[in-house]
Amino acid sequence: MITLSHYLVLGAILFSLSVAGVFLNRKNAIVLLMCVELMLLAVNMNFIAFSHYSGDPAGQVFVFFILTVAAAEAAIGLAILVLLFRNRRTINVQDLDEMKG
Amino acid sequence: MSFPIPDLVPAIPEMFVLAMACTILVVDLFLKDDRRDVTYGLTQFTLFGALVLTWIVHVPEARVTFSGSFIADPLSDTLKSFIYVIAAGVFLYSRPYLKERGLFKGEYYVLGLFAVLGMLVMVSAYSFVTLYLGLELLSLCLYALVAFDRDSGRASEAAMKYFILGALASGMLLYGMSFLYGLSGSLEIPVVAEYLIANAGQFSVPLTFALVFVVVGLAFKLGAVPFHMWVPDVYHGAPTPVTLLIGSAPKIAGFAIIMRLLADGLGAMHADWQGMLVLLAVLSLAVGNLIAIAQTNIKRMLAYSTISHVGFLLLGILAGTQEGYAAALFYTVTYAIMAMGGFGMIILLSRQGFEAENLDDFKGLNERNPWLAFMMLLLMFSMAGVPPTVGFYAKLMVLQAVVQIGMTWLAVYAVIFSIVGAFYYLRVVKLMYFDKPADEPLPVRGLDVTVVMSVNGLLMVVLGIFPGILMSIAALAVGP
Amino acid sequence: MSFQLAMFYIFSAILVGAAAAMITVRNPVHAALCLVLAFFTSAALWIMMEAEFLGIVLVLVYVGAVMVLFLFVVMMLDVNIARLREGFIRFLPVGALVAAAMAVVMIMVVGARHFRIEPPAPAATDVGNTEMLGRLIYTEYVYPFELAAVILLVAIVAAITLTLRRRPGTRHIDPAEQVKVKREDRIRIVKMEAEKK
Amino acid sequence: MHNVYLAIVLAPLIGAIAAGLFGRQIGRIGAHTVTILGVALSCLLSLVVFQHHVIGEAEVYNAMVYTWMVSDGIRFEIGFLIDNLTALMMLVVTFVSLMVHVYTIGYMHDDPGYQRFFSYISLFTFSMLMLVMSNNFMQLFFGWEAVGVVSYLLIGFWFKRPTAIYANMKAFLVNRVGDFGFVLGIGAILLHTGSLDYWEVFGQAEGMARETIGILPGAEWSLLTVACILLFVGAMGKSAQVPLHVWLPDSMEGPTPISALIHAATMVTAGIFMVARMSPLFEYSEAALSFVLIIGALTAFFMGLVGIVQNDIKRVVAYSTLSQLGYMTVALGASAYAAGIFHLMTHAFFKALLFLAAGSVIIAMHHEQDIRRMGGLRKYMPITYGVSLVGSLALIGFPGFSGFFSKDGIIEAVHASQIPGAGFAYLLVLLGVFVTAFYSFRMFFLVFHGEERFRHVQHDDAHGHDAHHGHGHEPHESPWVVTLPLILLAIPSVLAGYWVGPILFGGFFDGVIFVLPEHDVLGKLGADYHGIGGYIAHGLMAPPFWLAMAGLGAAWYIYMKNPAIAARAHERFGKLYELLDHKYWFDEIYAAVFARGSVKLGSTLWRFGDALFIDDILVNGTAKTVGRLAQWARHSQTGYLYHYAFAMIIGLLVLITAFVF
Repeated sequence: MITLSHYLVLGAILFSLSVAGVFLNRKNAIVLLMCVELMLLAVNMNFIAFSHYSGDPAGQVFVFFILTVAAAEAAIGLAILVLLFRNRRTINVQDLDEMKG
Repeated sequence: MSFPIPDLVPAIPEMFVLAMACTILVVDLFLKDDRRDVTYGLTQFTLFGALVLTWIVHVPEARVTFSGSFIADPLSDTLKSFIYVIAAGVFLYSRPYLKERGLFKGEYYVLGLFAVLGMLVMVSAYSFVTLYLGLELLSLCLYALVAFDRDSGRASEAAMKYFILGALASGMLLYGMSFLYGLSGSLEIPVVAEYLIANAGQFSVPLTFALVFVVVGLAFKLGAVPFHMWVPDVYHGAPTPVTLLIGSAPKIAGFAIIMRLLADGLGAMHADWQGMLVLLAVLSLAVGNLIAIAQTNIKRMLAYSTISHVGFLLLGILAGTQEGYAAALFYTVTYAIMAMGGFGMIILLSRQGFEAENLDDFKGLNERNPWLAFMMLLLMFSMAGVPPTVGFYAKLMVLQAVVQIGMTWLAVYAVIFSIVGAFYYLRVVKLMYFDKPADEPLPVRGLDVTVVMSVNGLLMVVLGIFPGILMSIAALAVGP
Repeated sequence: MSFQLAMFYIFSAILVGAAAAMITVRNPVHAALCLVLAFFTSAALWIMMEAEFLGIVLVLVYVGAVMVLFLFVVMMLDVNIARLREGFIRFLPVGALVAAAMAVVMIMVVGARHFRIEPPAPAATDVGNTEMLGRLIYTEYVYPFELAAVILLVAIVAAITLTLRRRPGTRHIDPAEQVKVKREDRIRIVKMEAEKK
Repeated sequence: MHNVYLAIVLAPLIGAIAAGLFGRQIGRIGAHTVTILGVALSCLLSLVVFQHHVIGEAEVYNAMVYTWMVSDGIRFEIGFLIDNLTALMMLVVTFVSLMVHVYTIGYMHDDPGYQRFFSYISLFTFSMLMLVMSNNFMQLFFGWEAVGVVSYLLIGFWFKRPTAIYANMKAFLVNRVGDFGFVLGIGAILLHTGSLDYWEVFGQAEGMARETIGILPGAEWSLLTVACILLFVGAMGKSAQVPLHVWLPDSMEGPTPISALIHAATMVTAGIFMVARMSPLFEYSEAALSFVLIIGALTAFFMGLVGIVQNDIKRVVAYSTLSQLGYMTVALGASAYAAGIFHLMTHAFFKALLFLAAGSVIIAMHHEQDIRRMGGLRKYMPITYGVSLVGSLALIGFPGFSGFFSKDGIIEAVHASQIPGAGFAYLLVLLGVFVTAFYSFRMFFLVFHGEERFRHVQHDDAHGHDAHHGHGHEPHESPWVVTLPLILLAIPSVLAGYWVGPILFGGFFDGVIFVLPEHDVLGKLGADYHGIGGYIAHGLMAPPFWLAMAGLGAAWYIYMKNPAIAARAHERFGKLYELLDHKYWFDEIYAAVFARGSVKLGSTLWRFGDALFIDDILVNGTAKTVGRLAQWARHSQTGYLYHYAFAMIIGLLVLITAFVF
């Protein structure tokens, strides 16, 4: 039997992977954006699992909205990325250190 | 299938702001560059109209509508009013700066108004869905605004950092919410609260686990250590009008979601989140005040000062009493006004091709413009908490709340670090009054900006002498 | 092991593998494709949980639009792939350690007995998943729905504001101006004295 | 009378605002007219109040003016408590302030910050009056901080001098230490009594004395003792008692009128006033009284010693102020509050006089402050000379002058006191009399008598740098705006003392200052008091008088006789630097003959105690440590996105492990 726990563990693994991706990736800012997408996927997995196992559709509705927001977020994130590339000619995360201290 | 039309009246201010934002978006397309002031005027009209509407539809009782996802109560109406006023001040300060740098575009105002709308949604959120959507609406506008100066590498770097970290924090908040939903079976805050009260005293591990994620998400939005790293870089890199926007009104909205989530929704778990907030507050006070001392850029300095103020704000909240919430509300509003004045001053002193963002640019301000120097002095004194300014009073109230719950050591700790913090604020005063000015001429500013800055500065003293007004508003908003 | 459980493990394995590959592969195009794979398998898992609509939306909107946007940007920016992965190995140990610690902690919580809930019996209503969501979204969740619309609008405005460039050097012709041209704009009648021989 | 009290406070405030905000519009004359009118009105009304309360023996006035806020049943109010003590303080503050205002017209004549200066000193007067007239701790604290802020602004008035900036930072930091104690003290009182009102708190003093709190595990202290000592720490900062005295000598970087008004006559005595006002609290804590007594005695003697080695005219007077503040503190510790207040009053007059006279000398010497480069000014500045003599005699306690009555009262009171440490304190204050006389007249002789050394300096300066401007013409007496306040201050410097009977022994402070019967030393002395004549006659036979005479004589011998030797040496060698050399050698003789040990101790204490320990380790050390910590901490903000994310994850993990498991 697939229990709720199965899905939650899956979500936890995805969440950890996406978080690891954010701080392991030191070169390419675009992969950071993908990590954010992955993180939202993990969250959605949780919501759908909870929704399914409790028989309450509200969680699915929330996922619908999260997907919408994630799409909007991707658009703005990519716009910022393009802008960054135009200004700096690089999207290397290690080069984003003009401001510190 | 029949569906009753929800009661739309409580949401009239939001609807007005949305309608006006869309109108302005369209109107702006047809305006020539030299007529851009129309956009600005419409924006200010929107804020004013929303303020009026908020109080027209205001009733003393709490009203819940849209199937439990929206609430209008004294807290929301009070916080909304402060948001309108502060946003109006922000737009007013920003105009000359934007004009001088070719950034005077309709998008700034449209995105700004959408950000205001996001804050309004947050303030009135009564379910996780609306809370999240409001938060994202605000954040997305802010991400875009930070990168608004398209030719600035620093701005786009700051936007990138803000965006990635902000998304990370949103993800954590959502992850926490998913568990709260899974355990309580509802997305609505009052239902979650009921579930927790019914299960008081036997909270399972997953519940505390969810709470940690929620607290982390909120701590990031406020900028509490160790989730503060975005604050200095974003404040520094963003164009000053955007820094002004980020640094002032969203703190009020942040306070609102903390009230809704922690105080209302998770109030039964107060003992658990109190410990977490203590840790965050202790770290914020120390890190914010210490690193601020080492800064030479005033925007960064104010950013670290924000972090330390967040520490104070958290002190009020963690008390968990009505006095504590009222004190935190008082502190938040005070801080928003102070921050508006502080960043506004940077705008006032900047001119085309020159950003007055280094501490040295404030040298000898007293000789160049004694009145502005005096206003800055009041603002700095208020941030440092020197009596009789309102900042002193705000700190006092928070400390009182903390002492009342028996955490005297925390109050002493906060006092010690606010004394450390006084050093860097007074250094600005010292630079203005005792150092030789550079021979840079000051830009001439319009009457509106000067008057508002004077009001802003004098408010520090007036509210400090008559804190009763603001105090009773705060107490009323938080409730009995 | 039931068929469903087997399917779950297969999809989960692919999903985790794709996610892990996404954060480790060298080439951003490959990373994007890994993410696409992760989305596909997630969609399958969601459909197993009777969230058919969301599964389909994930494929249509995410794979079909968002990931294409990603790929588009990756290719447009044309960054030097070889340089992009330097030093990855150096930070891997500490990063992997923290990620593993995090995963362990989280699994300890979510794997607990508390969540060992059996799945409910398949819903026996005549209302499909899509219709149910539709009803909810347009009634109870109409306020969030409007907000989602505003967020999309903001995304459009922001993306255009940030990236639209009007190059001053480009030559473009405005037909309206061409139509409005009057004779006086183009022809100048000059009166000259007749030259004397 | 309600409106009169309000007018007294508000008149200087209005003046300050007018001169401060509209200084440019109303001009220099407008600025000084408006502020002087304000302070003069205050002074006049203070006289009325004095007449009303002291002579008319009116009821004590205690009323609230404005309720600032009420929180948890604690009322934060602005109110006035007017009794004999307040009336006396108001008169002293407004009178000295008025004199200083007038004097400033002459002293600051050429300064570009003229209007600003007047605004500040009027603001100061306002703050000081608020402090003095308060009927609750909140307002007391407000006044306390406000005078501190103005003082801070004024020390740094000449902000182009780096030394002035350093001095005002130092004053600010040291005062913060004191204020910290003060706030904690008020907090302790609030904690127990739940009130900030003086009378309500005083009514519960006995109860507080019985209550104990555990500061350290196992050590239960009386709450009242802790509160009193904390309050006194505040007084130590403001009234510059050892070891928080270091800011006062440096504060002389401010203009001289400020030194007279704030750093001699009024603000620094706020601590003394505060303790006297709190007498109903301090009386119940013998430990606190003993603490006060010993701190005061240490200050009185050791600061006097340091005064001997100073050469800057203002610094000599500054160290003398420290020493005299020590005397007042000693009186408080001995429960002779009336004697302390009496000395406060006489000291305000004669010390303001001395400072303003020093200022007059400084004007005449074109801002030269080194007394080794003065001398023989008697014939050029007869009025300044005369008033300085009066001031110095009053300071050393010469019979018949005001200082004699007040200081003698203190010494006798300490002698009679049974508080632990009184014997030690008696010895120190007695020796202090000798030291006082010595440094006062050393300065007096060096400035007004002997050779006109400034003429030689002129030659010395002529080559090298261009600091010789103005040395070309003779020193001359200052204008009337300067000399008039001097003369007006000289009168009370002599006459105020004759009031000794009523103030010390006549029940002047009955119902205002509270003394337990077993501490009532002044009562015991009062039994032997039979009029002014007897008092003076008694004083002529007591050791303090002879010690003072010895000090005076010593000063005369060393500084009056030596110039003759110096003159001969000058003839023999004929070179300026050798004359200076002689002078240096003479200091060595003086040290060897008279007080090698004590002077050395004095300067060593100054060097190690002040300069090394307090300045470097306590004040600068803390600032440096914090600064270094800040520099180190800012490296945590690396600028790298992945480090930021990493910090967030670590924070999340820490929270989970700390709170979930």
